[in-house]
Amino acid sequence: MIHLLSATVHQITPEGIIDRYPNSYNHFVLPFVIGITFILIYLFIGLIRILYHLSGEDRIKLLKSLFNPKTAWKNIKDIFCDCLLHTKIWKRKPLLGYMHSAIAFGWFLLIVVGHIEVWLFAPRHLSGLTEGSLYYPIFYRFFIWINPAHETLRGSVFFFIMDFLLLYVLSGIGLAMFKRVRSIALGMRHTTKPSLADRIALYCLWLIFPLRLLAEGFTADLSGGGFLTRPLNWVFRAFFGNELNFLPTWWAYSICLGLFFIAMPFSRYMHILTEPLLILFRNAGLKVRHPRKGFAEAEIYACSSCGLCLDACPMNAQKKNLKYSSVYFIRFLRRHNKKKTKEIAEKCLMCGKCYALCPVGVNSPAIRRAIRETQNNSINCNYSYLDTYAGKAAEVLSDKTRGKILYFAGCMSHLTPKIIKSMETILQASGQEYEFMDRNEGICCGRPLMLAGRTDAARKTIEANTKIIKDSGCTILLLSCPICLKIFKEEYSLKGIEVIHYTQFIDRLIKEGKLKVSKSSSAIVYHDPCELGRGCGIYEEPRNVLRAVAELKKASKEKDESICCGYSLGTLTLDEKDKAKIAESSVSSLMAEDPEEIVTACPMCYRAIRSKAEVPVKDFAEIVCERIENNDKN
Amino acid sequence: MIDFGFSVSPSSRINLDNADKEKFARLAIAEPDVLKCMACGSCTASCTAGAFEDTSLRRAILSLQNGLSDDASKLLSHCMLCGKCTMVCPRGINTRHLILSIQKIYSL
Amino acid sequence: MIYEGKKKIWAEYQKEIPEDHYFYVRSCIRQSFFPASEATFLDITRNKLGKDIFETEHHTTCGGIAYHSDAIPQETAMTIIARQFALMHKYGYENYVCSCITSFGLYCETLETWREYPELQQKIAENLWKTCHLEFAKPKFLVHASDLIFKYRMQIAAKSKFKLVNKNTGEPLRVVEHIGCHYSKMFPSKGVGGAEYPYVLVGMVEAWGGQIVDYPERRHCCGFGFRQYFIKGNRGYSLSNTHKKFESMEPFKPDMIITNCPGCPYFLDRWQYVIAETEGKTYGQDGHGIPVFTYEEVAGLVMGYDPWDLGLQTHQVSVEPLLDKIGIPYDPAKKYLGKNGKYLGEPEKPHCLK
Amino acid sequence: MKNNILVIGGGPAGLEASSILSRMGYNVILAEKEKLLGGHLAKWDRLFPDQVPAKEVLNDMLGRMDGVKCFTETKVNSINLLENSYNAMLSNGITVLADAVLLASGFDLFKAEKKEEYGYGIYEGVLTNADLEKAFQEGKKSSPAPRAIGFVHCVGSRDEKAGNPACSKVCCATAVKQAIETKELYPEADVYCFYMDLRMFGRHYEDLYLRAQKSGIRFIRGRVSEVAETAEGRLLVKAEDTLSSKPLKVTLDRLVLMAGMRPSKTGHDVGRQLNLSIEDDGFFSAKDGLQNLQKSKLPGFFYAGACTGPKTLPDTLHEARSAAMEIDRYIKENFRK
Repeated sequence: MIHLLSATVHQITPEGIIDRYPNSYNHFVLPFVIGITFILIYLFIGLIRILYHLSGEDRIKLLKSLFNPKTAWKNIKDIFCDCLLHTKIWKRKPLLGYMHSAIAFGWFLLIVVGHIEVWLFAPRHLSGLTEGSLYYPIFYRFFIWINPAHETLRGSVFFFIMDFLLLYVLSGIGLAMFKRVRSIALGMRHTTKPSLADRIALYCLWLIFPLRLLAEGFTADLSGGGFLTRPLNWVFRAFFGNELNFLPTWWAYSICLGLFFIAMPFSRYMHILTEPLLILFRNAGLKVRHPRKGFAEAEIYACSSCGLCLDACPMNAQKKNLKYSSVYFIRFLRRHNKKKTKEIAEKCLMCGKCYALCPVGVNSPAIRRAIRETQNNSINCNYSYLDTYAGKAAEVLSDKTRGKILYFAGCMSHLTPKIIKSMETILQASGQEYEFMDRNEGICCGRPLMLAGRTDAARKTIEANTKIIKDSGCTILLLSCPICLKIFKEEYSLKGIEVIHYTQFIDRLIKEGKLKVSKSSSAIVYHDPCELGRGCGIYEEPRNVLRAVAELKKASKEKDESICCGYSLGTLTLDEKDKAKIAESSVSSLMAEDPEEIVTACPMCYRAIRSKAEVPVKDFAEIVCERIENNDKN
Repeated sequence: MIDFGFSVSPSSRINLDNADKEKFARLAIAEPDVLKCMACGSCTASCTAGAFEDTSLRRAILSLQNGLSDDASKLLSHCMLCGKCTMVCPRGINTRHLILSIQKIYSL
Repeated sequence: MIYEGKKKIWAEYQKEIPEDHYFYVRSCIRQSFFPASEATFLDITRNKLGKDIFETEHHTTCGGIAYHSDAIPQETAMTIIARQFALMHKYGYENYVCSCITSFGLYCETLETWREYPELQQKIAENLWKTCHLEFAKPKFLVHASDLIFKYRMQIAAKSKFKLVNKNTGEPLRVVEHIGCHYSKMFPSKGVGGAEYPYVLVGMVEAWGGQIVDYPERRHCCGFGFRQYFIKGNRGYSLSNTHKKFESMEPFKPDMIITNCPGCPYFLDRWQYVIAETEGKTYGQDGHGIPVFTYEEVAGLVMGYDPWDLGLQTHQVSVEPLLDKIGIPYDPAKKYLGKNGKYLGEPEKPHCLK
Repeated sequence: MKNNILVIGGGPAGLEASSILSRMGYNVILAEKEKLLGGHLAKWDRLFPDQVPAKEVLNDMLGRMDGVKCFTETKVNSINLLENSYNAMLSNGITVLADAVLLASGFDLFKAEKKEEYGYGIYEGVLTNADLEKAFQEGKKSSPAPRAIGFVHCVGSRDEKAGNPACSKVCCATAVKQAIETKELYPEADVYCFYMDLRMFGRHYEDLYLRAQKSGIRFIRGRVSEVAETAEGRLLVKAEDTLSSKPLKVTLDRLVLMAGMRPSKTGHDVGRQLNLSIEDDGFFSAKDGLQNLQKSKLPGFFYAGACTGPKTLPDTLHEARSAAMEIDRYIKENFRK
């Protein structure tokens, strides 16, 4: 049968471009058609499900965002940059970025250019299902017959472009295969262990493009071809003679595509299709409300299981704890394994590095918090005392604080009196008028409760603190603890009051000339606290100040790649030994350039790093304090 | 019944035979650190909520061991989970998870 | 329970109790609550056993109740005691036997204090001379009346008509013994058998055929505690003590309780009614209480005294089931007749305690 | 001519000192009142903090005893100081003329029955630390397994009424060790330790405590006040949980009393004859408590081990070794000029 078909092909030489088959159909397209139909239906149902699980409020938000030109433009830009070009990966690991963009963008262009080609040369095959528009552009080179004599320049350009794109994709695939063998070469220390569906999809993906090359190479003498396919055709002819039996390669190509699409929903490759949705959701300002449904579902399927979070996760200080990384967390979520997801959700330090480095931007800390919320939000508490205290405290502060700075040290800073003392010295030296909000006692900011998933309880502490701060009449709320800062910025509504971290504040004092500091020659390194850096995006202000007081060295991982000190309040179940290991790895990163001192700007980090570092560890305010030039001298 | 103007007063004695050991065992599985407390009192001394209300993890643990779970719940009901006790505990007890675990297991 | 172990301890707390010639002083409370007990003591020792027990109407209270209620200072109490001792000396006796445990404890305490602080003794002697013109003296031997009955327990057993045995089963009766706190808890060496396992009542019960039950709260106070009872606001505390003891002895199913203190039999007996009334709980069989006796009453019963002559009709907890158990005959019709045969009237029967 | 040295007591101190002195070339005569050498060590099963079998330690010591003349079941009937040597008459009829004497009479365990309220010898379930070690040695396991077991620290220690206001030093660690071993033997049982202060002063001791806690042993700060028997024949134990300021009771099947260290009677018998000074606590008084722990006020008369107060086994062995050196120095200075 196959032989007969190929024989007939050679008997007639067409005039111009004609269909080799009157119906433009061959059985080999079936696997592809089944696959693409399956995935389209699956996607449709999935989309409906996710939208259904969104809250009404969120659905309206989403709808509005789609018609808002600003967000619409951002959506397009993000989808283009994140889903196709993978600029985020490019920035950190160029080779890995090239690999991803080659496969994604290359494939995308192959589809787009392929369709344009069909639209230009055989437009009727795009007009309706009857003419095979579902599969025709994919297998165009099989169904078309072009007499080389009638080849136009326009046609040749497409031949070239298509072959070039195929080569582009193949280069990506080549790298991907190499990565499987030697991941470190592409800058990854840890890679994920693929599941069965992952493997099927992966091998299909690997095979699709080489098979396409083979198939198009076989038919290049009939359909025409570019710099890749045509020489390949000559080679085949040289080896196999004129009687080319090319149908099996087209079958294989179609089967791989079909299998890939069928395996897709069960594999990591679902991210290709989900990521755009996630981008829309994110740009619409939606938040994770349920740990598995709605937005979370979009996040879960958007995870590409690339494993970049394995290298990012501070848990990788011990191999046994790698299992708590986001990629596995998401995998267990996908499988509805409640026991495992709960365990991982509670273990996580919530340092946010996986989120910061995730090429897709899966906010797994938010999902972890949502899981904790289901566990812990219903715990009863008795916070009636907060109101009583807030009332009293507000009364005490209200007169004397009007128009001044209100300094809130927070719970933890009371275990590091150095920070408080240094802050007061700085405030006094720079002539600032301030009141101390929690000198003797105070209410927790609510961040620890929030991190533990006790949202309702956190709201109560937020309410009480808000009353004190608002009633005080202060204009600036000065914080020395980044844990507090994060929640004050995110969850408090303090209109008219500037919430500022002491790193920012001191930077401003120096810039405004209110605080004079001298520079010493000692080499220091700065540890970015998670809540301050990744949490609030404050990286430069502390560095500005530190450069003014000492020689600032670099850590091997810093800014948004900074390694958590291990003692984060984010974790609920990580034990002391594991915390200590993480602290060690954090310190070893800080010691990359042999600094003489380590500086940080968080009471938790301060205590954690101090317990492991062999060089002196100082708080940010403390080191500034040491370098204050006495104003009286001038 | 005659009202004599006085009656048998309840005993303040702890009866360990009546302590719910099964529940405590569940707690020890959820957070084994509960067994490590050496009653130094650092947690109580540093407690943020303790400035306002009677709050003590040490005594809560003790109350649970003594089968007085209501007392324990009361002693933790004001906790804001701030984590100071985790920082100061010399035995490295994961106090926040312990508190959450107590609150969950003994609220049933 | 290793009985040999207890015997070892008893062997360490031997107390010298002279056989005869005693100066006897009564107890304020017992004279009122259990007058028949003291009468029985004198009858048994003098008439049945032929001992020389001297008594004088000139003796007074020892001052113990006032002392323990903080109503009089120690020196006053000591002077009262010195007068008692002086009376003994005046009548030519060296051995002092008292009916009351509070007194016994206070005598021990006073003698010990005088030994430790001779100057105080000197002062008391002077007080005594100033107030009473009596010559100061100290007893050679101080014993409690229960020590004496303990001493004579075998003589009493030899003359007994009944044994502390259940006549239906032949099993010894299960007896709870309760000694007054001030008998040996303050000075273990002054009591027969010490404080931890006092032997004074155990010895009697064993000699008379009964079996002692050791229950966890056996050391506990009956709850009298002076102030705890005298002030109504504290009475719940007194009651709770008794309640605790009964809760503890309940699983051992005792047939009876024997005591050697004025307050204990009273409170162990009367509080059973209050507990029944307020808590709805009784500790004996079939809604009965557990009968509580003084050691003289028990001695009287085994020697065949008429129960009504022993004053058992004044008990709150009815004693008849126990009398039936032992097989002691009694005439129910005579229960509420006085010594002169006149009808005394009957108390109202509580519905909660049979 | 070899100098004679008399060692009184064949426990760890006596054995260790004898073997060293013998190797130094002295003629060592050791008198032990018991049938077997080893003292209390021979009656112990395992040793804190690492649970080393006592038998191994003892066998090591006994293996070095060649050359020492050991008389067991032998007491010192009389001893007196001659001009510069000691004349001792042993109960086996032998007279020893010794140039130096080492008293290594150790300690007696506090007689637990003296704490009447604990009911030792009265209630079946009440036993002492030594009884428990004996049971461990014999490999006895009760059936049915006890449901609850308590350990009382400071029995006859830190107790003026019991005649000993001082700490016996080893009981806390022993109690924790025994509690762990008991818990290992009966994993289902509730194990309680009643302590006043936990004196886990030595290296690894705190680890032992933590291990005990982690295995679920409950530490109750409070001295047991009294013990009674329930109707089922179990033990009703009362104490105050001083950490919660509440009285407490619990029903147990076994109560192990950590009998403390009291001066040995044998030691006193020797000391009396030589008029050696004894302190208020009943233990011998060393020449001074810092530099001359091994010396007595008499020339040529030395101490090692628990005769000068409660000691751990390593303490005792160190003292035995330094006593041997002190004796050697004394002999060299006085007899070999």
